[in-house]
Amino acid sequence: MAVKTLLEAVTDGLRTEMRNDDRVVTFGEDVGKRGGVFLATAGLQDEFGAERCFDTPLSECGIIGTAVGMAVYGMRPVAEIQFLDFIYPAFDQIVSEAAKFRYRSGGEYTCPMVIRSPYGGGIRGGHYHSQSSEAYFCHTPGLKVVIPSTPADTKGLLIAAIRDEDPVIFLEPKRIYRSAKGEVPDGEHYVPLGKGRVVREGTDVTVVAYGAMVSVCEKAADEAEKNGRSVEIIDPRTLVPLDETMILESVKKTGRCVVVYEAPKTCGYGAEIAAIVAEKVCEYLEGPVVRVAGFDTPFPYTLENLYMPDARRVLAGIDKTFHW
Amino acid sequence: MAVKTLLEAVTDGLRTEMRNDDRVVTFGEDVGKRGGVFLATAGLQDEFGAERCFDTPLSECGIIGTAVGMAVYGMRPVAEIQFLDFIYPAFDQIVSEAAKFRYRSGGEYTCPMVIRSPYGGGIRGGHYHSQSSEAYFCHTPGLKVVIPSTPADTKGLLIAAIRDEDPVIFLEPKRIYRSAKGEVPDGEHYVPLGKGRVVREGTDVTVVAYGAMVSVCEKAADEAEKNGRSVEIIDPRTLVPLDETMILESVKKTGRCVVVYEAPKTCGYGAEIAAIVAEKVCEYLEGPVVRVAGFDTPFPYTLENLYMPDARRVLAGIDKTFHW
Amino acid sequence: MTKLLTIIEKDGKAAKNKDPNLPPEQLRKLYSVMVATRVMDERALALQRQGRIGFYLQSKGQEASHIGSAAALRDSDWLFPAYRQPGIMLLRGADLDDVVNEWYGNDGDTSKGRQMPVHYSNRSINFVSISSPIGTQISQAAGAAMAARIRKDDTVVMTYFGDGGTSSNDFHAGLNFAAVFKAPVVFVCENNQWAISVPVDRQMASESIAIKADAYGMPGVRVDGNDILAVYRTCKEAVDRARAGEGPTLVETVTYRMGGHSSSDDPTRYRDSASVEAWAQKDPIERMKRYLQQRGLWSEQLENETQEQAKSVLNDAIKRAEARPLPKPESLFDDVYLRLTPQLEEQREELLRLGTKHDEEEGAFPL
Amino acid sequence: MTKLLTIIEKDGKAAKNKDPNLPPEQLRKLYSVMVATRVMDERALALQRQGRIGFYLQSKGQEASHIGSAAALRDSDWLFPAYRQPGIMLLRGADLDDVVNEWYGNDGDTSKGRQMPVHYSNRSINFVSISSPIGTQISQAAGAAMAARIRKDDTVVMTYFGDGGTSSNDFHAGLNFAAVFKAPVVFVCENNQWAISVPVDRQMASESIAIKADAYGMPGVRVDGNDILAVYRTCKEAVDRARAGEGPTLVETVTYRMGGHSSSDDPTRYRDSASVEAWAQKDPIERMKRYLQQRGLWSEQLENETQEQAKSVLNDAIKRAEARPLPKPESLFDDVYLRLTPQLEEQREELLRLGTKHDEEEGAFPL
Ligand SMILES: Cc1ncc(C[n+]2csc(CCOP(=O)(O)OP(=O)(O)O)c2C)c(N)n1
Ligand SMILES: Cc1ncc(C[n+]2csc(CCOP(=O)(O)OP(=O)(O)O)c2C)c(N)n1
Ligand SMILES: [Mg+2]
Ligand SMILES: [Mg+2]
Repeated sequence: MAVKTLLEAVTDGLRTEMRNDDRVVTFGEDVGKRGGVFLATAGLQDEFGAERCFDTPLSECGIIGTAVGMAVYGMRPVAEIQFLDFIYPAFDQIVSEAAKFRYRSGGEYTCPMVIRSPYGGGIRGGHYHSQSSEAYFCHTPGLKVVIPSTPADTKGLLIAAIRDEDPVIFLEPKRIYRSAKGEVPDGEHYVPLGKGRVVREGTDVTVVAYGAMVSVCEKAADEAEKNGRSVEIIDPRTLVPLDETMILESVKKTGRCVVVYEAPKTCGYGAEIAAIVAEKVCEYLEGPVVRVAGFDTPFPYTLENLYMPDARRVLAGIDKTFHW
Repeated sequence: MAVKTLLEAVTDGLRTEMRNDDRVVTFGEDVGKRGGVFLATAGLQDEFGAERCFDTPLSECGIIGTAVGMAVYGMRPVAEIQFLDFIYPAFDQIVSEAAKFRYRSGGEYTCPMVIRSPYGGGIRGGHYHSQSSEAYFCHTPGLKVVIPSTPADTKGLLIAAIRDEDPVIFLEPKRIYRSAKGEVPDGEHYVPLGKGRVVREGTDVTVVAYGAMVSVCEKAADEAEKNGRSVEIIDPRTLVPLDETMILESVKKTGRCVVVYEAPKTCGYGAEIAAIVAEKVCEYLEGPVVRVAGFDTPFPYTLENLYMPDARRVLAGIDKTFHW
Repeated sequence: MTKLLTIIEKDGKAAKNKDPNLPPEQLRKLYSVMVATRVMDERALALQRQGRIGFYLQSKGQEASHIGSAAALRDSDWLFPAYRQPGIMLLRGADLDDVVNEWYGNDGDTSKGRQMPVHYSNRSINFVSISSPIGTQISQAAGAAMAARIRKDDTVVMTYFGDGGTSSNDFHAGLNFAAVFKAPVVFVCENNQWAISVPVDRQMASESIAIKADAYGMPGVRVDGNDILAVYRTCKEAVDRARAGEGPTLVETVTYRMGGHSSSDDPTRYRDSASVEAWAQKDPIERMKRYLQQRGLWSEQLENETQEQAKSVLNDAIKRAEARPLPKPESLFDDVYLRLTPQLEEQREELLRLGTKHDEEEGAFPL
Repeated sequence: MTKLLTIIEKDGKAAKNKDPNLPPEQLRKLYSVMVATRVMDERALALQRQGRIGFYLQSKGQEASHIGSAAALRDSDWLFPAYRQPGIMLLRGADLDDVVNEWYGNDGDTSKGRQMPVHYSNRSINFVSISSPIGTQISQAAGAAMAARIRKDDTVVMTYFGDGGTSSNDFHAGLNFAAVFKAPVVFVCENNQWAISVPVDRQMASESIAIKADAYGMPGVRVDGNDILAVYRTCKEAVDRARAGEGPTLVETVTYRMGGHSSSDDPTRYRDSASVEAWAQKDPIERMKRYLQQRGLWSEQLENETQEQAKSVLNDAIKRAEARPLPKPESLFDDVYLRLTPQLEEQREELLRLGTKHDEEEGAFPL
């Protein structure tokens, strides 16, 4: 056990699996010699050589297209997309190919690969270095979508993603790359996909959040508790497949639900959680299912802090489930 | 007034606006000489010449990238994507460029363009000629998303979309291209974006549906009424911006809501409607908000009819809002 | 203009010093596969016209192009095909039932009825699942070849696409990655002059497709796509170069799409019969036949046997396919992931609870 | 190897018969714009180091390349730039406040503080809003040029991108469309040898970038990007050809990125100083200076005036920019669409009701 940042946990997870399994290779723009723009792959080319950790030309289409070919051929590629905002040139390969290979070939050909990408706001990256587009991938059958919020989960989930037999979109909350610190088990560490985490137990209201929003919700929960409201926070960790039971059981208990996400509100992943709650446990609800999300605008630069959901907005959301 | 099919209404709308405004041009794969694979642009090259209605190379990226450039320059391009399943090579130009030009330039440069594309199942098109991915576009601020379900709305909404100052994704339910017939006003016909349509009035349950699902819901409603249940069907017509009021008022009246869509259930557009209902009128709900949707699988071929929501499944959904 | 390699001359003689001198049995095999492919294409289109299958897409006129190129590979080599190379499955000895069951999307279909006809998948012959989106297989083939190189396998990868496919994002990315990483892959572009209704001179302004190789720093070759010996020889050199670690090659086979784009297309809307007739004179099967005659390897009897054999095995396969049931309703939920997710299990139960009769479609496939 | 056009020789003389013979006042103007651009780049980076602006990205070493090319245009022509051509705004006489306000994202920023520094938009000079995604402007420029042709305007469009940008989907689509539709566009690829940490020989295996033009059937030209006369002459020919209806051209300017990729980059992680020093010897401003000296158009005094002038106007602009307020909170919701949707109105009310103080960030921009 050593204390690591979330970013270091990414590197640790990659290194661990690359040592375990020589089918694992990692690549992307600036991933090799430079070690990535965030340095998530720093040191890997030195340890594993330029055949297993390398730089690619500037084409997300090529990065993912070749990764799909490698996976179909029998390797375990881990492709990095430098910023999630830049994944769209590869969108066709992801939704039309990676996601569908197993189904369309009746299981003859599969696509076990991981696409890692830093996502979300909070680094003054403005319009094109801040977006959260997890919902696009969650709406694409055949893909799994994972978002960690702690260093330990980051390592454990990344290893699980690399070992998974299906394509996994692994999104890293870059805002807390360095601010999130915690104990990370050395060597083997496996956190199964599809299992949520109760961040803190509570009785009055359930708050569902993932990625960088978890710590924001913890701040809000501290505040709420000062006003005598006990908040249960749930981090699903895996958006697809979702650990519905954990969320539904919690809402049955609390009767209230707030969903928090950075992405634009309309059709964001939080809409899915709200819909599940409204469909499956509406009889337990004592108030509206409230969404606290990014606004339905492109991502700004100067006014970033107003765009991002913060503790104040989460608190207001919690209040709304009590008086409406 | 003449009776036209939904497909003929598309051609009529295009022809009308091309006559009105010489900034309007239309192009895409097989759009010119052949008149489109569905013949939506048949006759337009003859009438307006190859400069205003033309064939392009096989690149959706090029079709939309050049359309964006034309729009920014001051024209009114209407780009056809042959099947919505093939729009992804252009996804970057749509979500990173068309959707963001006005915002990122502080309003200096805008992108008034329309992307037309046939979408949805029901033509035995299998895996790659059947998908409904409207939710991706609805989750992208800066885009408007329109889906007609009748010939008259098709013409009126298409004309409104072409005249709109912002980029519009105009999705045509190809399953009913020829089966949907109805009176279509000649010449000028304008149906404003952002206004829904009450397909039929009812008092016991609100069913929200769009595109090819509207007629499926009408069938289901006829059945339901035999069992003495009065069904109100609402077709939002414009998914973004949504006519929330019409839906909320209806649910306040009926106390029950079923949302029907073809796309995969998880994170589909219906999740947004369910979430809005759960957030804004939950106190009026007498039952769960039920979603009847495509399954969370890629689109099949042989078993297409089992995949597509049909009247039976809608009826079951309606029942569920009564006994659960 | 990049020059065009041709070997079989009008009279059926091979241009001197160019004949790859294939052994008689291989020549006969290539010929019989071409014939069987033509027989299959004609029969399948008839089945579609009779409403017995939903869709079909022919390779008529392109038999030399796709069969001659694939013949340059070893069975252990991988293929990332498009949808217009059915002869490759016959060449590699795939089970004919695998081919025919796919048209019917029945429970014997390797892809379990998930795709439209002609989107084959056949792992037993390293024939990777075909998808509809144009070009996506190109960068995948580059990636598989990069993998083979990293793994030190001596696999060579061959991928196919059309003249229209050269405009795709994946053509650009795939050729660039393959060249930068010296991947053992051969890119075969079957230039059949049309992308549905768009002629190649509206698809691109370049003097040829082969010249596009210069943009990536790899060899580009233009070959008469109706001359199976020329195609074979060109691709054999490219395959050998790839296997020797010398990197990728772009091969342009100049041929012609003799039929409509697919069973739903009416080419008279956009092309006149003149060029079709002109190309009919260059039929690749006739061409090969004349060469065999020259070499004394062809006979009326052989011809009839080949034809009859092809028809009868196909007939039997069709009978068997039509006797098979459709995939089970619950199979709808398989293969989305290795295992069903809780959500899929729930949806599966829901469907089975409701029962699996259902309404009909209203639409029709246009192309 | 496509040969490289050079005009200004070591000693500052122009190779004979190659000098475009620009009038003295134009030469002086080009020089002063180059100097002012360098001054601006140095000062802006300093502001970033002082924490006064959040990010910056220099064009140091590429002044001849982007200023010389844009100089070949008329003011009515359109530009679809990347993020490394700041000199164009000075050349076209943009209001310096527009440039500086953008760094601060204040309420005077033409893009209202929505983008990171150096993502300028300036309609007053037909300078189209810059976006971060690499390459997207290339197909847009082709489209704008197609539009100009359809409208029968005599506008020419020029677009910029880097060596890395040649790998993008839009490079492939944009050049192909431009060639097929004979669009009046000039594609200027500033080959500065690096895409962040990736050298051009890992970006592509082709002998040059110019040769990629062959894949599209348009002329491709390679020019010394540190020689402003050579760049100007090459681009002028391309612009004239475009205006005459003869279609697009790809121009490769061979230059070097003297600084890090951006204010967040540390190039010592991936490149040695040797090549940087070698290129420092080829500084485009020094090069132009020697030419001016040869022509007797340069003087110590002119140099000082130019430098001082550039510094002082910049200083004043910075003072004004730092005095300006940030955009209003409610402006967050403007320009998503022409009008606020009901959803945006509701969200706007929500934000204003809550008040607009807020928590801080934790993260840092890496590049
Ligand atoms: C990305 C994409 N866009 C459009 C289509 C529709 N489409 C199917 S085949 C085809 C033409 C392909 O032409 P070419 O690549 O020359 O292959 P050919 O059919 O001639 O063998 C088109 C446009 C598609 N399948 N994929
Ligand atoms: C689609 C996309 N992928 C990745 C990035 C991240 N990125 C920003 S600049 C850059 C390198 C660009 O190199 P080049 O095109 O040569 O331009 P230069 O910076 O050298 O002027 C990269 C990879 C991006 N902005 N867009
Ligand atoms: Mg073709
Ligand atoms: Mg560069």
